[in-house]
Amino acid sequence: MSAHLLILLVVIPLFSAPLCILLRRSRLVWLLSSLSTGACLLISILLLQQVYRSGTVTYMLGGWSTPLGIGIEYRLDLFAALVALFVSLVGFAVALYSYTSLQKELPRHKHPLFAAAYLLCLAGLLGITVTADVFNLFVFLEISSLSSYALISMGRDRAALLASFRYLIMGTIGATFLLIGIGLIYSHTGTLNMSALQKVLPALTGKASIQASLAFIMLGLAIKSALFPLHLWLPSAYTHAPSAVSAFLAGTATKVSIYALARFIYSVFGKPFVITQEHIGIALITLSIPAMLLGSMLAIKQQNLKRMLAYSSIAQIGYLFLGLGLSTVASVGATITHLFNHALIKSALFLSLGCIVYRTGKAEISSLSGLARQMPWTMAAFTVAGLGLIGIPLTAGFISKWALIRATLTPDYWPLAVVILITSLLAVVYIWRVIEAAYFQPPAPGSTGRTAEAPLGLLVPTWLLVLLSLYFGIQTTVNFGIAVKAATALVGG
Amino acid sequence: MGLQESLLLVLLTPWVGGVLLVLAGRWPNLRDAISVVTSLLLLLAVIALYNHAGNGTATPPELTLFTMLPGIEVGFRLEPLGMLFVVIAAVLWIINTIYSIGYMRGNNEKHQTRFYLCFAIAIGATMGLALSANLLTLFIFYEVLTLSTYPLVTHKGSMKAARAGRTYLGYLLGTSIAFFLLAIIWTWALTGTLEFTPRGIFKQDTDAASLSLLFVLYIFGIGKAAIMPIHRWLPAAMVAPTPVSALLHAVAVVKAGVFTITKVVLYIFGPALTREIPASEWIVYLAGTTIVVASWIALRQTNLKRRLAYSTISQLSYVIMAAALGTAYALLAAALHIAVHAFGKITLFFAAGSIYTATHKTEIPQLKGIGRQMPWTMAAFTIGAVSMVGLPPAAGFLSKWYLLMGAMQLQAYFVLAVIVISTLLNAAYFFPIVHAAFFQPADDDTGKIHEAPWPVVLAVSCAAVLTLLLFLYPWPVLSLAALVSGATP
Amino acid sequence: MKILYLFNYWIVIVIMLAGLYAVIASSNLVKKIAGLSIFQASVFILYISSGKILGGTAPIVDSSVPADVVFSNPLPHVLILTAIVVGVATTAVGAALIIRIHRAYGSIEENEILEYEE
Amino acid sequence: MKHHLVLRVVAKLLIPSILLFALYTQFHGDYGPGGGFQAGVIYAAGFILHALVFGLESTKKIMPLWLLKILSALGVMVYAGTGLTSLLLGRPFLDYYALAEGVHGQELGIMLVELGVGFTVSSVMLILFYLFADQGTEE
Repeated sequence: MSAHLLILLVVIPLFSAPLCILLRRSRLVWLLSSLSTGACLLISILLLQQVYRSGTVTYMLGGWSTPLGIGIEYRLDLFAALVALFVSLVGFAVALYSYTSLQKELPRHKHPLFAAAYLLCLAGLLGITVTADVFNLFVFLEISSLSSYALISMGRDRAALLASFRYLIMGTIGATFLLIGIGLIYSHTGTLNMSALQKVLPALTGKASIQASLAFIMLGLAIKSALFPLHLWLPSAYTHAPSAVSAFLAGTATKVSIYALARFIYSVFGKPFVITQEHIGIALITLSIPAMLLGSMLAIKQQNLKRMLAYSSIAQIGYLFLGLGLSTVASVGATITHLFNHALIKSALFLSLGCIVYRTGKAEISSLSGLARQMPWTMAAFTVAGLGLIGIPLTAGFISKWALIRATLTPDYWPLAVVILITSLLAVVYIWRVIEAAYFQPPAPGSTGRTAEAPLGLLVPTWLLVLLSLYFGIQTTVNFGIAVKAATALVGG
Repeated sequence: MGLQESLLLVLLTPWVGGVLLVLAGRWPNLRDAISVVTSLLLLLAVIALYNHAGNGTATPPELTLFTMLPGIEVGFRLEPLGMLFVVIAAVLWIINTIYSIGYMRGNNEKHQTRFYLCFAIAIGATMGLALSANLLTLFIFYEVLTLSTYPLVTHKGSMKAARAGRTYLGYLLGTSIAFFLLAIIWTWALTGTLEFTPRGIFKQDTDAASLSLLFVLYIFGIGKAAIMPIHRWLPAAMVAPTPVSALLHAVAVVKAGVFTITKVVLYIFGPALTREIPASEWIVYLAGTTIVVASWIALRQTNLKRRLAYSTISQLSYVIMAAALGTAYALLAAALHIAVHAFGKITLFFAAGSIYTATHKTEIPQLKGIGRQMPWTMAAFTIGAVSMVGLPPAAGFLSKWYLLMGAMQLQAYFVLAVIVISTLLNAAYFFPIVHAAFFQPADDDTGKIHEAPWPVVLAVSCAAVLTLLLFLYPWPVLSLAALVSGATP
Repeated sequence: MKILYLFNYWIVIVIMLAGLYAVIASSNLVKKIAGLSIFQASVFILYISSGKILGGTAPIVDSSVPADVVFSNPLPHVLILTAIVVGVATTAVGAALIIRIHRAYGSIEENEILEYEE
Repeated sequence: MKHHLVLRVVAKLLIPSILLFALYTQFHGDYGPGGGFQAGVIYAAGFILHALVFGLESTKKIMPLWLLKILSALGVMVYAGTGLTSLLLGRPFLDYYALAEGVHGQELGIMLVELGVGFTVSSVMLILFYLFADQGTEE
């Protein structure tokens, strides 16, 4: 069975999604989605071990082999295994969380639909990580995107609909750009397999259409991963989506797009073409700087906490692109580390925010006054995860910041270290606003009754992620050791 | 008990005590008893460790918890400077605990359990910081110390306290993230190690410009040392209850700052390299300026605690200046001054808090004639003041003496001038208070003023006596400081 | 006339830009979705036209077909069928959203909706 | 449009042949052009024509929404189930050789998969039509 683990990673959620619709009972559906995401988590752990021990795992769909160019190959290397691990980890936590969280956000008869869309989204994201075929990657990207449009539109207020619609427009344009790029590559090479492309493409880098396809693909995926200034869809999408969805998408969706971008740079086009010849690296670095600074500054200005975290995500995406743009082993390693850590931290933050929304019904900073005394566990989770976002030692965020700054400390790029540090100082400001409001302001005069602590169904998954973010701040073999190994394999020397 | 065990015991005692006192939070007497017992146990553990360190074991005890990043472990190692700091903190914690009980009860402060818990965490962090084996471990505990003292600074819970807390956190967290962390990572990038190594870790061929910049980054990054212009958090933090001020100024926080600087000079740069770096000279000038300017500002304050705060800023820069000079005597002075200032300043703060508890007076002009009503407190205050100015028979004399020796050796006339001017200024802002307290009649004799609650008075007296004892029997501290610097006292 | 020889690409470009223009310029949400569909359709043509081989016949392999017959490449069709499905799904989701937006706001003009949101 | 006699008669004649053609496309798909997707769309078109002529309500009586929802899910499960069967038989996912000997396995596999696709596509198309046609009172 272990030979087929790779495909099960995608098939399990894909198969469970229609089952959810057939089951129709809210509790059963929840059980099913928790079980299947749990199975995904287990499989991705096993796969990571397998890949770590014995190298890249490949799988031919239907037993067809590639020479004809039609066999669809699935391949999992360390990088992909790591991404699959955190996606399924966040997926599992959010699946647990969603049952209680949705009670107040969605009418009961829609729960099966939610679970189906959620599982499809997870299947799409996991599919992106395991596929070795660029067209398949597009299909999985669209599976995840389409289901995420549906998920976002399930938000409570009507603004969710508009947010979802705008995301749909932007996302589809991005995906279509990707499709154009893939089409151009295919018409020149006649193959869609990544490793085959990697062999063929270097000889074609002089062709204008290959250069155009690079441009289309980079642009398309930059839209999907919300790189500044293509981020405009992101804040309102995260703000108005149901809490569980915000947490899941913030932790995984943009991250996986960045994974796909890194794949295209390093495993399809190749570093000599993208970075050395076309200077995409400089472009990414140039865009990442305003992403970090403006994202953080806008985060400070927000009154709505979900929006604040969304802008903070834009800043963090800047970190990720910075690492990709520098394109050394150390910097890409830092990006992979940060992908992993930030997924845990940001999801934990959104989940704890969801606890607050569950009890108070609002995500405004003004509704937080004095909440720490009434919801101590929730606020503690938010605080710890927030410290992780700032990058305080012993949290996972510290590890990624360490790796990133280490990567920028080269004779040419050291000013970037300063930008990173300024960004984390700004993170102190916006996180601390929340902590101060919750811990030090007296409860607002309007709020009469005591707000109860969030139910266990919400707290357990939240703390699962929070504790893991602490664990990975101390035990860094997975998120740093393996990440550097993966980067070495990806960037090569 | 082995060395590692006693090391572990020192590290864990405060935090275990913290957990216990939270569990006992509902019964104030039990909780306070646990605080006292924990602090006593910590002292015992420290004494055990001290005995081990003192009996000439060749290899210092080491303890590695886990590997955080490849090549960087979170680990602890005993060395003389750390031992010195641990001893000071442990001794002062006991006094401070006793004092806190009196103060917190005397002023009916709220959230006392949180207060004691944060206090215990801060002490535990101090222990970890003092004993850390490398810069990363030190940085971790440095940040834990910042975060755990934040609730203490904002203890009053008013908007003013929150604002002060913001300043406090902004300066400390900001400088540590922006400069200190950058300096650490840069150091790691240059040398590939962060272990504290005698005579430093930098290779001979590291270029002077990078080293200078690094040195400046360290000095500014360690915001707890409060060198100007990053000193503002210290006066702002004066809104905290007095035991917290004592913690900040004497026991842990600022001491952690200057301790870290001394440690960086000794074990990262190495004294020899420090003397060579061009930046160290500028840091000496900056520290000297800080000393004089902070003293001048202190002179102009009318609030007693604020005056003490600026006095602390100026005293801290003595340590920075001494460390940046980098000669054996100067380093001896730096190590010694950490101890000496701790005892002197805690005496002064306890006295100020004692006055506040008994009379709710905070301004200096209100203190006329108070010496007669509160003789114990004001006597202790006088001893503290004498120590600050640097006169015998108080401990302050010792460190100033060695600093003068170090300066003479180098013929650093700037340093000499700074010491002379600041001594005069110190005298100018402390002695009038003493004079007014004892020799001027009180303005209003209507309300009968009594001494503060007995735990407060006890703690104040203990601190004052210790300040005197440190002058008379300086050997335990002096020997450690000598080991640190390699100078013969 | 090399430029005209590549007429299929010119058509693709014209359709693509027309679609994008509709997405960007119109405030009506339905028109936006329509523009998006047109935009996607241009890519479909791009794929399909690249699969055509001049003189090639339908790629149905049979024992009766002689060995030297040139086939058109069927793979772009297969791929684009998937992309069409994706496109249809996108349009459907978009249309469903528009219906719900209409019910929630009573309008499908973006600038009017934004006024409600103020 | 119930009163348009011509339409009704023509539709009654056309609908069976549309459905039949859909079935032909469906089951011919493994040999020639055709397949589940095309068949599903044609099949749905037959019902849509029915709805256009005889009204949505009467179509819903024949093909209720709940049934469509189940069918759409079922189609995906037939597809995935086929793949899983070969997986359970110890071969790669969607390896049709696992289902039966030689070419028969291929035929069986592709037929089942296309059947699943056909189910899902036709029912999803109809669901979409239903939702848009009555302005989405149900979702």
